[in-house]
Amino acid sequence: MSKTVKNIFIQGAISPEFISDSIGKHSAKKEIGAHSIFLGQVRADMIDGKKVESIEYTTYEEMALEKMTVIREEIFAKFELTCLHIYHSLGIIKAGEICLFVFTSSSHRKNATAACEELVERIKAELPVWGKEIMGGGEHQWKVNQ
Amino acid sequence: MSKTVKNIFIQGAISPEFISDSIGKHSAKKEIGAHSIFLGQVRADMIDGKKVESIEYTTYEEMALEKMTVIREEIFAKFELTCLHIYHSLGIIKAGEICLFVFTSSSHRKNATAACEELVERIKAELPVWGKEIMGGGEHQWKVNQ
Amino acid sequence: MAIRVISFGQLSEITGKIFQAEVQNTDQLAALLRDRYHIPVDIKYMVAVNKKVITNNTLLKADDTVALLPPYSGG
Amino acid sequence: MAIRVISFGQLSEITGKIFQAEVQNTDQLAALLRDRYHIPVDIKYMVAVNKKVITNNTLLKADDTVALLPPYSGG
Repeated sequence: MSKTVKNIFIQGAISPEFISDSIGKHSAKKEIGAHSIFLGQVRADMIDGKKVESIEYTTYEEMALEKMTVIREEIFAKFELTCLHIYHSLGIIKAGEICLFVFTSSSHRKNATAACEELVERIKAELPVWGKEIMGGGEHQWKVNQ
Repeated sequence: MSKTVKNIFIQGAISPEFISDSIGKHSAKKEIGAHSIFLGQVRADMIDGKKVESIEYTTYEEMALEKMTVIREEIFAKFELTCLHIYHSLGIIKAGEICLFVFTSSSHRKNATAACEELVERIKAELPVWGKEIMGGGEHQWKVNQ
Repeated sequence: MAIRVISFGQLSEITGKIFQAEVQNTDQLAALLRDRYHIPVDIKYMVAVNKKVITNNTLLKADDTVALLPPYSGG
Repeated sequence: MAIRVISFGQLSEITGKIFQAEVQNTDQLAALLRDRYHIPVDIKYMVAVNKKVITNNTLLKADDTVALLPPYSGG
């Protein structure tokens, strides 16, 4: 069984221009009626009086991409989608920058919206990715997903 | 009681660049952790063997903006949001172009996602906007929301 | 008394965008639309008086604006 | 038999990114992490053998790759 393993990782933050390019590429797909997009942005949380200035993301890339291939197939099987794109940042992402971009498209909105939501949940729960929250003074703590 | 009535209508299609500009403006709001975006794209449906080439949107603008102000307030009261933006096209929008842009931001994803979904439903159900589907030969039919 | 009526969507193709109607209340307006404009019975619409949708017969004043609203299809 | 172990997130700060462990199975590896690396008991982690998360004690072969995975926090 040969699966195409697509890379989802991007070194550094995801720029708004990258997102608009991705949106623009769908104008030729005229069966699409609805796009649903989720963006994760790094939050400047306060932790014990210190502000998070950035998050450094690392991954077990081989395992993450295999897992993502499975998730992608299951989502395509469950929802009627025209397409589906996922990008996750690696490296240091500053507060206010975008670190996750999940993009689903369908002829009708319910499929696009539900698929996008489920993808976000699964990415957070199932992908071997770790965020290290780096504070102003250089201290850090390991992010915990809610 | 004085309410700020914001305009949501844009003449013509919503460009990907408009969307990325809107996203980029949120990088200074460092309490945001999640953005949810819904985009409506004009579909080239086949109707009795004829292809929809564009939709012409019209509105009862005064009433729509009043209604939108109420919806906006109710959504802000119901969900913890940092901000909320809505744009709807008027005039002729070609198949493949974007006609609706709903954008919610929150510190955590559940609020952003749920608010965005509810906004889309309410916009489609409650805003006095009409779409005229224009076919290849110049014929038209009035769009019906599902 | 001439009331200003604005018509939207499919209805505007039948009545024109704006017209004056000599009516005292919204029931009389509905009758006028049926009898003079021959609006087919399968065309559903709501009536708004000064931007508020009404469900019962409503008395109209000279400066009221009445709107005829077919089912919404935005988004 | 030296098994290659890759360590991620918080655990990589304790064990280093990659190390060799003289173990026959994953239970022996867990004991090694506790005894030699003194990994605190409140640090939870999963073990993957060749990218598959295992839940029971698993025999290891020389060319296996074992990964130590603290709770995920992507997105």
